[in-house]
Amino acid sequence: MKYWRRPLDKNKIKTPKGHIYVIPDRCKGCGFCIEFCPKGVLEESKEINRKGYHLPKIADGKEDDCMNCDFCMLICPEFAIYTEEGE
Amino acid sequence: MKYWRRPLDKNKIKTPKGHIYVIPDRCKGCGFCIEFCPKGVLEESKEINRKGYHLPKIADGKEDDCMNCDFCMLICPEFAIYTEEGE
Amino acid sequence: MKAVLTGSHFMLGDIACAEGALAAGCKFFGGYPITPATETAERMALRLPQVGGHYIQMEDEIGSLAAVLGASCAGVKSMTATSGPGFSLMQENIGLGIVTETPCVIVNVQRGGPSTGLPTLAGQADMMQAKWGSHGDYEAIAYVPNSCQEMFDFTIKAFNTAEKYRQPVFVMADEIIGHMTERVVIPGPKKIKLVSRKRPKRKKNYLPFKPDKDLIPPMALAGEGYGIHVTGLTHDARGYPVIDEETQHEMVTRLIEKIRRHAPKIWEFEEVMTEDADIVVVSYGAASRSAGRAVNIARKEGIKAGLMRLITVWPFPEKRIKELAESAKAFVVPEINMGQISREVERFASGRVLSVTHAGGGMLSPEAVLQKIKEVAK
Amino acid sequence: MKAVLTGSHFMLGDIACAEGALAAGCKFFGGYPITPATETAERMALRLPQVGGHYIQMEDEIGSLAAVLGASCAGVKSMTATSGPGFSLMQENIGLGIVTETPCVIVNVQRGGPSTGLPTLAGQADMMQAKWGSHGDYEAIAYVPNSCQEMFDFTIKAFNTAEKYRQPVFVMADEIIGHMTERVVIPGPKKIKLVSRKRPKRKKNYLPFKPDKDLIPPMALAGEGYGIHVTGLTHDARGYPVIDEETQHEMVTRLIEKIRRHAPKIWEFEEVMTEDADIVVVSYGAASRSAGRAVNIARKEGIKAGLMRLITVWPFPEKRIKELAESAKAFVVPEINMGQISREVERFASGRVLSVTHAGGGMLSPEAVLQKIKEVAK
Amino acid sequence: MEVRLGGFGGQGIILAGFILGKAVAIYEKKEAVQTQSYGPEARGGSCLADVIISDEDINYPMGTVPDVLVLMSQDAFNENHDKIAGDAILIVDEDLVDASAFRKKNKVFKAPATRIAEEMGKKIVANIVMLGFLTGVADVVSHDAMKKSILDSVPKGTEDLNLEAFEKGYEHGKNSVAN
Amino acid sequence: MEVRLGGFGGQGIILAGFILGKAVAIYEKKEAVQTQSYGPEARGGSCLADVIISDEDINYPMGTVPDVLVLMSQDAFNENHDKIAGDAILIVDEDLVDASAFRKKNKVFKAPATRIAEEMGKKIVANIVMLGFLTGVADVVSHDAMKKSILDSVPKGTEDLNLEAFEKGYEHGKNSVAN
Amino acid sequence: MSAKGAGNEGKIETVEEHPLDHILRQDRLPHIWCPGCGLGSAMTCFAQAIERVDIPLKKQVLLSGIGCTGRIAGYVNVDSYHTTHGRAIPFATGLKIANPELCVTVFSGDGDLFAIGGNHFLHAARRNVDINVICVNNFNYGMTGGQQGPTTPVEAKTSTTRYGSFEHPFNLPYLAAAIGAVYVSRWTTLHCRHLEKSMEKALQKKGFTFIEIISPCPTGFGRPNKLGEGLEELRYYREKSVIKNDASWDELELHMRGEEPVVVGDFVDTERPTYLELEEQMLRAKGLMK
Amino acid sequence: MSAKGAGNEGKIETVEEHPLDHILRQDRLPHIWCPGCGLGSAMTCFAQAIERVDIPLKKQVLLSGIGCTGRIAGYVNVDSYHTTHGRAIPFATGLKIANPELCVTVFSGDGDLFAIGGNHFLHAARRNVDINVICVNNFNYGMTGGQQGPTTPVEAKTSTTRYGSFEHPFNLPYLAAAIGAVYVSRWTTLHCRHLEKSMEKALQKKGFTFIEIISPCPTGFGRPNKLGEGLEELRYYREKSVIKNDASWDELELHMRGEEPVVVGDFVDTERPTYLELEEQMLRAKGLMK
Ligand SMILES: Cc1ncc(C[n+]2csc(CCOP(=O)(O)OP(=O)(O)O)c2C)c(N)n1
Ligand SMILES: Cc1ncc(C[n+]2csc(CCOP(=O)(O)OP(=O)(O)O)c2C)c(N)n1
Ligand code: SF4
Ligand code: SF4
Ligand code: SF4
Ligand code: SF4
Ligand code: SF4
Ligand code: SF4
Ligand SMILES: [Mg+2]
Ligand SMILES: [Mg+2]
Repeated sequence: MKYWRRPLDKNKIKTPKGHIYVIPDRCKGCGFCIEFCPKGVLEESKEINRKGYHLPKIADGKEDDCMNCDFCMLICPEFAIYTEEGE
Repeated sequence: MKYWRRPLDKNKIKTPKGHIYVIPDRCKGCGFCIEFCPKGVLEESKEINRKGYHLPKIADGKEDDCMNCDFCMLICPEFAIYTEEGE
Repeated sequence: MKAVLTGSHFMLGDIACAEGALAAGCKFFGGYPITPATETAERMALRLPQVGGHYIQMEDEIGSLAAVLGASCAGVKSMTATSGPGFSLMQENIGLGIVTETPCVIVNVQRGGPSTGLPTLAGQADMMQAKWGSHGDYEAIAYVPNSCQEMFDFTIKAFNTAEKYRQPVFVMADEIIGHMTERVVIPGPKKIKLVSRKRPKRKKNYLPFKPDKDLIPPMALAGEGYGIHVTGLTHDARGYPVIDEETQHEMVTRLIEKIRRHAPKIWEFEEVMTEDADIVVVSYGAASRSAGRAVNIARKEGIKAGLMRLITVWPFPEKRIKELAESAKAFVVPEINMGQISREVERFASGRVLSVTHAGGGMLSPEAVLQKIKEVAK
Repeated sequence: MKAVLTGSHFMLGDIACAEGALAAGCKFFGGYPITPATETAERMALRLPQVGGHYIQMEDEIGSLAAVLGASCAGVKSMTATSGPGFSLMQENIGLGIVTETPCVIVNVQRGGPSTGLPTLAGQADMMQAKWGSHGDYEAIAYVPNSCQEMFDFTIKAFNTAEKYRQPVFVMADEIIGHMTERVVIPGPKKIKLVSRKRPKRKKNYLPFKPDKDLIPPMALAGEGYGIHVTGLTHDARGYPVIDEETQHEMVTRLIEKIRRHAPKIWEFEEVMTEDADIVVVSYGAASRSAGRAVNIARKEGIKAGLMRLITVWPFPEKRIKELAESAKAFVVPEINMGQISREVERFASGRVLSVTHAGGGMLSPEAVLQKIKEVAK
Repeated sequence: MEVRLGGFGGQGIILAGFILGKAVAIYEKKEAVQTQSYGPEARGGSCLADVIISDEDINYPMGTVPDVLVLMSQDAFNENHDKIAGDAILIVDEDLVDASAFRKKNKVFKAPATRIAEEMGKKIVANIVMLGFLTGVADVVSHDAMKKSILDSVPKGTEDLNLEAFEKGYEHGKNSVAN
Repeated sequence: MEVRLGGFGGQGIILAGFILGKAVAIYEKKEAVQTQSYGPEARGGSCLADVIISDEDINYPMGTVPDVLVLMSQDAFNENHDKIAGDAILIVDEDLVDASAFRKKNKVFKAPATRIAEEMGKKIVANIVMLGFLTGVADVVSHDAMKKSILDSVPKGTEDLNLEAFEKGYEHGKNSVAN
Repeated sequence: MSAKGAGNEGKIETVEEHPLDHILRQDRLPHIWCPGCGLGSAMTCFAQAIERVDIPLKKQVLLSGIGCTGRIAGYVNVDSYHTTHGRAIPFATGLKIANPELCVTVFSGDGDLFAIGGNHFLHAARRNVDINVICVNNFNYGMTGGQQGPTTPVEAKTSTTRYGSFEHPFNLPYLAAAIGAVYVSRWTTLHCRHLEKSMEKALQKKGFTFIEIISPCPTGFGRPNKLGEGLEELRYYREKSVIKNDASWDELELHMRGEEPVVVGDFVDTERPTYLELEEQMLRAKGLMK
Repeated sequence: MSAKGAGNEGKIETVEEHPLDHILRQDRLPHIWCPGCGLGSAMTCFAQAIERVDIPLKKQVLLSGIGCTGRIAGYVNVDSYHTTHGRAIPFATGLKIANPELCVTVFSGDGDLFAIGGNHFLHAARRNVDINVICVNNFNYGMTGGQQGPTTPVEAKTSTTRYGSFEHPFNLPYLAAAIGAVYVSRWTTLHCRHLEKSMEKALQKKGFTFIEIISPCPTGFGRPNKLGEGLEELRYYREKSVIKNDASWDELELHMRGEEPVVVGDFVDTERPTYLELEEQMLRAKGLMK
């Protein structure tokens, strides 16, 4: 049962780079993906969607930092963001 | 909490003698008092009550053995037997 | 804080109901939240501790009513408030309340049913359930408010009637009235007439279920030293279970007669222009506000319509309906259900009753009522 | 062991009920013991494992009916059996069964009520509860057996009707019939007509609550790959919750019409000497055996009495009662309750209905019925 | 024809009623209805079984006054002995019932059912002994039908015991009538 | 006279309706009924409050077509903008609602309620700002009655804040009419 | 006390009254319980306990649900409420909160308290409502004729488990302890003295207490399961029971077969604020109570 | 998968579809949950889990009772039953027994499962019915507007505990373990990855499994209790949560105040025969099954 003992914020597995996608009109601007991305890849953008919420965007200088860990996808309550293996 | 640890069948406290009373028509002959009297004072009598049950009686030679421990009273399901401090 | 908030208020129906209960002396609320009755519970949770009472949120509606009955047996005026699904769950213990003659008030703020249905929208489809929902024969008492003021007033009435006749009494509100806000005028405490259950005068020869001439037995409370036994089994005057036909006959007929004999005092209704009416509209609760408008329009159009608005739907005011049936050509019965109380009217006017139905989820339109009035007026 | 015990038996009513269920293909019983329905459960516990079915004793009656509905959704014919207190507890889930259109059979072997009442003695006072016990509007279907043979036969009918119309169907027995032993003749399995719920033909465009022309939607089962959603909330043809007036109207009226439109096919009753009857005795279940004797005696004494014995009390056979009301002078309605189905008769014959009541705990005496017949014959 | 059997829970009174009813309904092709009454809920205590036997359909199924009354406990005797028809017969288990309070003119038979059963070493078959006695004494049901019904109704492996009990009771019954 | 207020849960729409109704019913002694509609059960989402105001008894309490329609969310706008009387006025929160889809001839007012509230540092008082705007723009209720009603209805300690919000909204409203 | 008749050899002196008679409703006796049933013993212990504790009888209230055990409320001569099946605990909760002066005891069966009534038990224990719950566990539903219940051991025969029960039964003391009962014990009806003392303890203790009484039910359980009559079932307990106050929860499982012991004892005795105490504390902090 | 639009600086590439879309009923979205609610996160984890395990979607059945959480059955695109309040477990019990091939999960709220539904939970766990129960604990009844429930911490403010709650809340993992659940774990919605794995585990495990998900409810719990919006509540969990699989039951109490930790982890993982297995065993012994 070792698996379960892996602490939350130590996903240090070597993963390939990730490519991030968002479905803008689903986002409700909860900020979960932004706050809890283990690599701090995301930040709030100025842009708002049809419902009036601020979408996440990639933070300056973090363009290559996503490690495709899926965390943003899992925690997004709106099925609004996910990643795929990047280059 | 020592009290609770006193084993069931070792009521060796020095008690005065007991005098036994029975309310004949209540008895249903379950035999509890007879079987579980710690001093074996009681046995089944030939006598039957109005309902047709055999009452307990004092076993031969046990006339003075009752120690007024109350056990027969507590276990009797019919409120049919009890003891009092005897001579 | 005061129990009676004397003054003029702009108040939600559900809250007015809670304030009515407090004004009636209610000191115990056992409840389980359910839309659209939650605001009553929430108000009681806020207010009861201010007046020395207790609010307890039970694990479900079955437990809620059980706790309410228990508290009432301890001598405290008690109530619960729920909606359809919770009312269904309370049915078994309603029977217990009836048979043990335990006063309490059960508020049902009706929503659309059946089943989970329309939690936030209105219905009046639990009216027959109020009479027939528990197994066995019994008489129900149910008040039906049609304004926020009546949510206040009728909750007091319900407590008084429950105490007087020693049985659970229903306030059959609906989501429209419960979730509406209107002016509610709360009188001074001295102006509010309160009734408390009859109590035994002495212990000697007291039999807990031996009625006085009015068929109501005085009630001894837990802890007073009467050594009473109270059971949901068929029981005799001592309260002891006796499983036979005779005791059953005596108990059930007395419990039923207890209400039937006093029905003329319990019946309440309001009549508008019925004296000369050819067409009597019988309605209650939210629906009666549509009915009222329809009757007014009909009169303006020269149709002799009148309104009999039921305040107590149970016991059903048979006597008055019978009288009206003698002169009226037809009855129109608008309800926010598929035809429930219309069936009661039919019992006294076979073939002359038109039902105006609505499956629930909104207000009955005055036009629909008017149309039926016109139909029969032809 | 066989599911159908073909042959002649001397059998307890409750056991005949269980054998009827098995003959109807029932493979799941979820129950909770209660006098006087326990023997049905006990028989199912013995027999179901012999025929590859499952008996589960649930923690209460609410859970029992929930399990029965769940099993039915998995495609298995399912039932439960209870008495008044348990029937009261089932009311909320009866509504769920109605709204989700889940076929199942609920047997109520009625005892004396209200509340715990008379556990070992008979009553028929849950008849109105069968129609009105759950909140909201719906139509009920209830068979009422008056012999052990009918305990067997009507349980099969109940399963067939439940499957056909996709809704819970009641067998409203009573302690007298349930605890009576008589000859029961069980036919060969091939002679027993069985009905199974309609099933969807293809997945494409299948909407779980879109009815066919007969107002009944074909039923997809759990695990078949339809990806259905089933809810107790007001829902549209997809089964999705939609909380508005229109959807409510559509859903509730269809569910009600589903039964009303087919009522002429569901109605069953038995008439004896009603053709020329001045006085029609309307009765059902155990009471109808007293009624039958009373009618025979009345005829011998020259009174034109006839018996209409209801087999389905719900839907109430209005049409036939209306017809009879045209020729009959009066109706006499004997029931082991304080007057329930008599009220239904009154709707079609105001003022001409005499009720013969009994508070429960025993059989209605034929003499009491005869006396009322004579009273109106004068 | 109405037969009432009375006793306490555990004596097999209801089973006895069932066997009698079944003998009539299945093996004599007459009509029979058995009803019963219990104490609180279903947990035993005193109990009664009524069997109505008729050549025609039995509409009203409840016993009124029995033509044969069989009582196997004092309680059952106390509560039932005076509710019988004028020409009915009364049978009591002589070791369990003191019938001295019976004041009517009816014929009374004292059956040693429990004693016979005890002598057989199986007190539990006293009900079957009593059925034998009843068959021998009263004109209710044929010996043959009862035998078949008993064989159907008793647990596998106890058939011989029960038939023996039945025959013993039957003989005693026949003798009682002869006397 | 019917006023409909629409927005989403958390904006205080129901409270705004309540304050308006109370101002009328208690401080102007007219008749007022407030009704509301919710999402599923009571858990927020979009909501509407309707206030009917009359000099006579209000029998039928449901709104039909509003004379004043105040919308504070896009959803509320989408669902309600076309259900208004011919001579009604429409008020929208200009930062939350894009009213370009509105095609009718009615007079439309754009209130910066949320913006003003944000400027005050308390987004939560946007509803009170809007009430002020409404009072300034439409002939529904007196400034004085509204002030009293607000004082009654807001939490202790927030009276000044709310009154300020109300006054700001009121001024904006008056100005809008003047323009 | 009564006048006593004269005895003769062996024969016990016969009398007409019993010293606990005033605790019972004489006009309802004899009770309905079967010969050899343990319920009468349990009731005697309870009668003795309520007589011994320092709480006036008129302040004692006894409640029960439906079942053989449930009939006890009808026999004990204190204010008593025989409620609906499974609902004695919430009824008692309302009663206690409405009048905190009362000493409130719920005495009912395993089916009543743990089948249909299980949820109320959970919540009352969680809230630590100051009531005492005494459960007679006879491994079946006696009243309805001996069906399986939530305490029926695996493999046991009942009228609804003709092939043997295939449900794991509850471990009642563990359940009670896990939700927070402040006093938990278990005895058989053979342990009358311990039982009586436990009852005294429970009656006097603040908070939610729980006593499980294992009791013979010859009619519903003993006979179908070859434990025989009441006397034989008690003999079984004499042989198999072990007093072990520090037993692990596992040891408290009841298998009722083979060599498995029946562990009894006093398992929990602790303190935590009751529902009413916490209410008072909270309201006082808000200035709502002085 | 969808065609993807072109991105520009910082802006994330926008698309129209999500890889888990086929697991959801698209025609019912957006869901009704408030912004910042944790239910969407819990649902995503569940969607991922049922997609990953080796059980065909058509053999999966999802049930719920009534509540915000209860709506989940309406969004996930498998056969799903939205039953009455508190009754999903017995409904699931019947369904599973009638068709043992199905993989049956009950996903519902703390109030639904442990207030009104508590008894069914007890009995299904006791019987070890092979179903999975996932409970979203948001410390209140969200759907009805934020009232106290059986998990509301002492002192917490809800719309029915305006002076602070004075009831001890349940310790759900302990309760589940004490009755015999074969797998018990607890996570917050912040522990999405652990949660998703726990769900996979539960879905594949035989017997009664239980997962508690602690989830932000800004509307009903966060705001009234100064935990703020969903984001802030999650920050609180980041700070206070501790993974501790071998935690003592005491440590699993949730106080939600002061420095008390929120202990999460995987607490029980064991085996015992399921209801259907024991049934089979018993009937086989009697020759009723081959
Ligand atoms: C709602 C309801 N369901 C079922 C019953 C039938 N019933 C009466 S007592 C009982 C079980 C009693 O078992 P238990 O509590 O263990 O008591 P015991 O008789 O074994 O002492 C049942 C199921 C009832 N009275 N009410
Ligand atoms: C019988 C019944 N009683 C009450 C309700 C009202 N009700 C709906 S959901 C709910 C509680 C929901 O709480 P929880 O299960 O914690 O779900 P949440 O909304 O918090 O996710 C209640 C009391 C109901 N629908 N049915
Ligand atoms: S996949 Fe992981 S690293 Fe990449 S954005 Fe999402 S959370 Fe951050
Ligand atoms: S988690 Fe989802 S909803 Fe929340 S901000 Fe990120 S994309 Fe938007
Ligand atoms: S008091 Fe004790 S010693 Fe005396 S007879 Fe009774 S049990 Fe035996
Ligand atoms: S315990 Fe009581 S009933 Fe049993 S034999 Fe002794 S005296 Fe008789
Ligand atoms: S059935 Fe069992 S519990 Fe009930 S009285 Fe008889 S022996 Fe006692
Ligand atoms: S009320 Fe709470 S649980 Fe319900 S949707 Fe809103 S945040 Fe989520
Ligand atoms: Mg029991
Ligand atoms: Mg919750």
